[in-house]
Amino acid sequence: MMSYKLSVILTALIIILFLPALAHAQLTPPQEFRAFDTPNDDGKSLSLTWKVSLENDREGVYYVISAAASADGPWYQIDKTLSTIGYKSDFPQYFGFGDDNKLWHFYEASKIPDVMDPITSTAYFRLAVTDGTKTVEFPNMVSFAPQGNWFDKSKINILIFVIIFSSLILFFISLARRNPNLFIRHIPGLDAIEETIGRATEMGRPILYLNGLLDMSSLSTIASTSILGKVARKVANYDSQIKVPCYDPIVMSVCQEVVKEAYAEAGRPDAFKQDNIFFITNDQFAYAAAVDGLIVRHKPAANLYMGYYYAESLLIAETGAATGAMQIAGTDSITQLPFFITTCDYTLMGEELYAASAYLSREPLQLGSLKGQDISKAFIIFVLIIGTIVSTAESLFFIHLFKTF
Amino acid sequence: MTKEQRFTVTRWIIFGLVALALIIPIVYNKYIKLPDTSSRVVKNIYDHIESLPEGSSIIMSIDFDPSSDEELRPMVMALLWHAFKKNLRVIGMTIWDAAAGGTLIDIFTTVAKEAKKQDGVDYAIMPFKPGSSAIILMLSQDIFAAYPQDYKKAETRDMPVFKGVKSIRDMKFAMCVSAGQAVDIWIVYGKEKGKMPLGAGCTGVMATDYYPYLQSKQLLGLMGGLGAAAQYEVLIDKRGTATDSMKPQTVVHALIIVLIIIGNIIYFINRQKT
Amino acid sequence: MTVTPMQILEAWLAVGFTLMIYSFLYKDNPLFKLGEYMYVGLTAGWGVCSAWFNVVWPDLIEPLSRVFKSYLGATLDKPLSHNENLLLLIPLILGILMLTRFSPKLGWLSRYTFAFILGTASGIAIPLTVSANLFKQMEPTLKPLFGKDISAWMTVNTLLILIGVVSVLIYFFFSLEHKGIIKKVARIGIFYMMVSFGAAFGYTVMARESLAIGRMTKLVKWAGQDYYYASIILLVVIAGLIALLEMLSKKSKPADDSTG
Amino acid sequence: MIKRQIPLMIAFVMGILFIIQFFVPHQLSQDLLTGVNKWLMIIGGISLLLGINSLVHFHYVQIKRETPGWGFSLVMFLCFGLALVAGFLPSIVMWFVEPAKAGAEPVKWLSFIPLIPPFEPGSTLFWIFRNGISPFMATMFSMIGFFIASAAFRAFRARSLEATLLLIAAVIIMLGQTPIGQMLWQGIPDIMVWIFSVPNTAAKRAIWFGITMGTIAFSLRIIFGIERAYLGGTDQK
Repeated sequence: MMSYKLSVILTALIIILFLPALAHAQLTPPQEFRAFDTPNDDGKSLSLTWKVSLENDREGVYYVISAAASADGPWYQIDKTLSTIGYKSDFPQYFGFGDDNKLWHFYEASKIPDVMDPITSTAYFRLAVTDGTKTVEFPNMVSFAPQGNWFDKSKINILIFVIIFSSLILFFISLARRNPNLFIRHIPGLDAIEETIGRATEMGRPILYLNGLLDMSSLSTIASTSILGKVARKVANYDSQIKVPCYDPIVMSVCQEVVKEAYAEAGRPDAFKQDNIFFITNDQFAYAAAVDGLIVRHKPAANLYMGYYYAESLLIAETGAATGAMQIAGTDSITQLPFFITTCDYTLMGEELYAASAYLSREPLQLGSLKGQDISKAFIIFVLIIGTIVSTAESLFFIHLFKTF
Repeated sequence: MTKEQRFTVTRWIIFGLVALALIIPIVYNKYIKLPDTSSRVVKNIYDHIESLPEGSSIIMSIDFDPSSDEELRPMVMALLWHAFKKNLRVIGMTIWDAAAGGTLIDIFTTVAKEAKKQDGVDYAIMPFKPGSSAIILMLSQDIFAAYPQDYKKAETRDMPVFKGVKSIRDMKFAMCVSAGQAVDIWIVYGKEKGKMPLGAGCTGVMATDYYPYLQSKQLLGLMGGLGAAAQYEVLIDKRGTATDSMKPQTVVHALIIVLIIIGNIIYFINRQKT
Repeated sequence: MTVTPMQILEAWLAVGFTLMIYSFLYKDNPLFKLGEYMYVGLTAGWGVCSAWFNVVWPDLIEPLSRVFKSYLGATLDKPLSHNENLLLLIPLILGILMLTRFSPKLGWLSRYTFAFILGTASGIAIPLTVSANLFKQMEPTLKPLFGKDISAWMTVNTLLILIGVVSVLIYFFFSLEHKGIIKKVARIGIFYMMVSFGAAFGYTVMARESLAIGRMTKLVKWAGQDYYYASIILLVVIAGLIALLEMLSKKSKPADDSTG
Repeated sequence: MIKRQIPLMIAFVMGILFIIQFFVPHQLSQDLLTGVNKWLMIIGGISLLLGINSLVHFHYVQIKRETPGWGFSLVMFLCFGLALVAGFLPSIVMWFVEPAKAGAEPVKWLSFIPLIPPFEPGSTLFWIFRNGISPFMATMFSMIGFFIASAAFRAFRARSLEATLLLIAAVIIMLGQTPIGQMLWQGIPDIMVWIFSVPNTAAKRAIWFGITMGTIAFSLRIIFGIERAYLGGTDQK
């Protein structure tokens, strides 16, 4: 029994050891050479595949790919690739994670517009295998016309999660329409705003509001302008002043619109001063210098920093802290959070910035979206725990699920 | 003194101290000596290079442009000097277009001149090739397929520096110094397929993102910014710009720590009073 | 190395500007204000030039005028590229709608542009944030707890990361009141965040100080004989000016500390 | 209706369009994305007029009313004008010179202006950037080196367990960054690596997850017109 096993192993060893030597003598024509449109692309490339072969795939052997614009040639060599690289399994974004992908060579022909029939946009390919001395060709040529694709299948996992989260949030928004009494916990930084405005009025000093350093196409800035609306409304009620120095002219325009409307809603449109929302310059540190000057000269009672910040955060917030102003910051810029935490009285971290306008408005639909956000986070926690268990069981399912290309 | 005045005066004192902590070590740089220390993540790289037998091949990927030069050049200079001193054979390459000319070629030729090393024999510089991850994948199979010629259009196959080397699998060490995504690409493609020990260098701010890779052993060592370069300069006993700038750094860091301690002492005294 | 007169002039300018800004560390003063206003003026001018020469002219006016020329049958020096077409009228119109804000009556038209920008930004953000933030962070979090290459220490760390992620996420729940078990878990989340913020703060010190060192090194260099002691002379001049201005302002209005 | 409904519709259509765009690899879709990004830059460029108007108006009022310190506003105008002239003059001169170039004599009295387009080395605007703007920029940036010390002194007090953790983490990292750490104890650099790879990684990831959810919810509120502060209306109708 023992010797039988041994002999099998020995035979296998001999085969493995001598196979390359045996194969060295000959090259076989590549098998099952195919051309097709590259999936998930913009229509600029074609894909070629052929079977992995034991005889050909070894050191010193190359596959030679030639292309032409018509079946009659002329043929151009477009590439010469190593026979030991380039498998379908290297491109899970096209072919998924199946095991049999290892059995296929894959080549993406991306520079084909030069060798394409200008009318039918078809390209023709030939494949040969060479070891430097001898060359063997695949008997037939293949052809295909590339197309732009309308759906990127490699992003289907992202699509699924976008749909899950969006529908959760939209569902809770619609639920809030029917049942408007939702519980939302206290966010101390936001509760402090009201008190701050009152204090500013008593001291007869203005409130300073910054929107961060990004333009209007950043969500942090949009969230910030929307918080400004709620703050301005309270400011109008208290008959206080709000100053908004801006870094971007479009943000300035939106802020003017938002504050004007807030004053109108508070029934005091005459108290709105457009000049209080002004543009400084769109240079990071010149803006910081000007805001610093503004803080020390006008000594605002409160400074509100909402939006996205870079290194200037500490320059501004530390100057504000030195004047003794009440400071509330809100940012989703993780790198600057430590500096706001150390210099401000309250800091809204990350998603609290996005929740702030909903919290301040107390509108049921807005609060509903917060509830939806919570359920989505609960879903993430669930996936994290299940995913860890499944990964521990040596399954790659979740790792593949969250793969992006 | 009112509370606000006290506050202002404290700030003046702090700013004054910081200014002194910066200026004095800059002016009297020569007279200050820092203790020779090194962190394990940096020393791992040094120890590894130190342990390599003479004539081993290593590859260095230099992936930063002139804007990060001040922070990263001293690091590469020190590493390269060490490798040359150990008589290793070094292949220089880049997967970042902007690094190819000025940075890569300049650093290699400068250090090689100083160490009296010969192009093609002791080191070689590869030209920039587009397709970052594809290039590294190819390197793990056949280095001559990726780089048939060096930057001077000389055939790489004929070079003594490549003797006995076919792919990065035959290399004893790979080091990527980058100000962008190159380290990630080297971890995913180079380490995965090449299996050689991989070290990384990056700007100080980026370093924290790579610490998890040390924990998971995908990186042998990590050099972040000038601080790491200074440590390396000490290890190879060739002190340069990084060591110089570490002196004011150390003094300022010490000052801030002392300030924090004083602040807490004052705080506890005040709390005891009330 | 010889220093050219131009380099000396540039050094004196740089030293002057540097010390004007640093005077803010003492307190707000007219020299800092002067520097600040110069800086704002120069960058605003630079910004206008940049917008015109890098965006509006090459990306809008030039291609659009070429499009119109070709419609009018004029010969062009090179054929129209595929992004030179009448679609460029859209940003032109949206830009002009922004400019209606100069008129109080038509100003509301700018809302169309706002809506365009905000809608686009929101649409781009949703799939991008899922792919770039959620997926990119999720993949490395899902690590196996045990296995043949996994030491006990790694298991502990993987668990600690998992606990941290979950507890910080719990802290952010808006519809759960922070009391009872939730309060305890959320507090653990805060601990994680505090360690993280403290570490990031401590880590950033070096990057920031290196800039200060860079500036100081230059000042020290410019204090040398080659530059006619620019740093030293200007330091004395600026300190003297500030003291003088302070004395003058104290005389004229003793009780008022605001400089306007 | 045209003041409110149409903007809401524009936001909805653009929002949905760009969610779909992400999943479409077709050339048209790629062109749409790059095109719209360019459009946004163009709109920003045109809108700069509004910003400049605001800036000029503010300082003009200062000068006209002779408010204390109006001289500073004058300096602002001078510097603003200087940069504008440096940027535009070469192009304007070239505009006039170029048509006459064919055979005509170069205009001599203009030769002191370097006819180099702005944003290229050697141009006057570039010189202004290097010697007027960048010293200010570098100095403002370096001032953080001073502020970070005073912020650390004031904020890092062991008031509570949370504040103590913040303080300890900061001090350990500062020690680990310099040779002092190792002089005190060999283990400090290892603790530093651990802090960054475990608690820091966990906290950052969770904050990112939260931001993801916040971004999705906020975007949906804009696309579906629930969040309409930018239209002025803050109330749900």
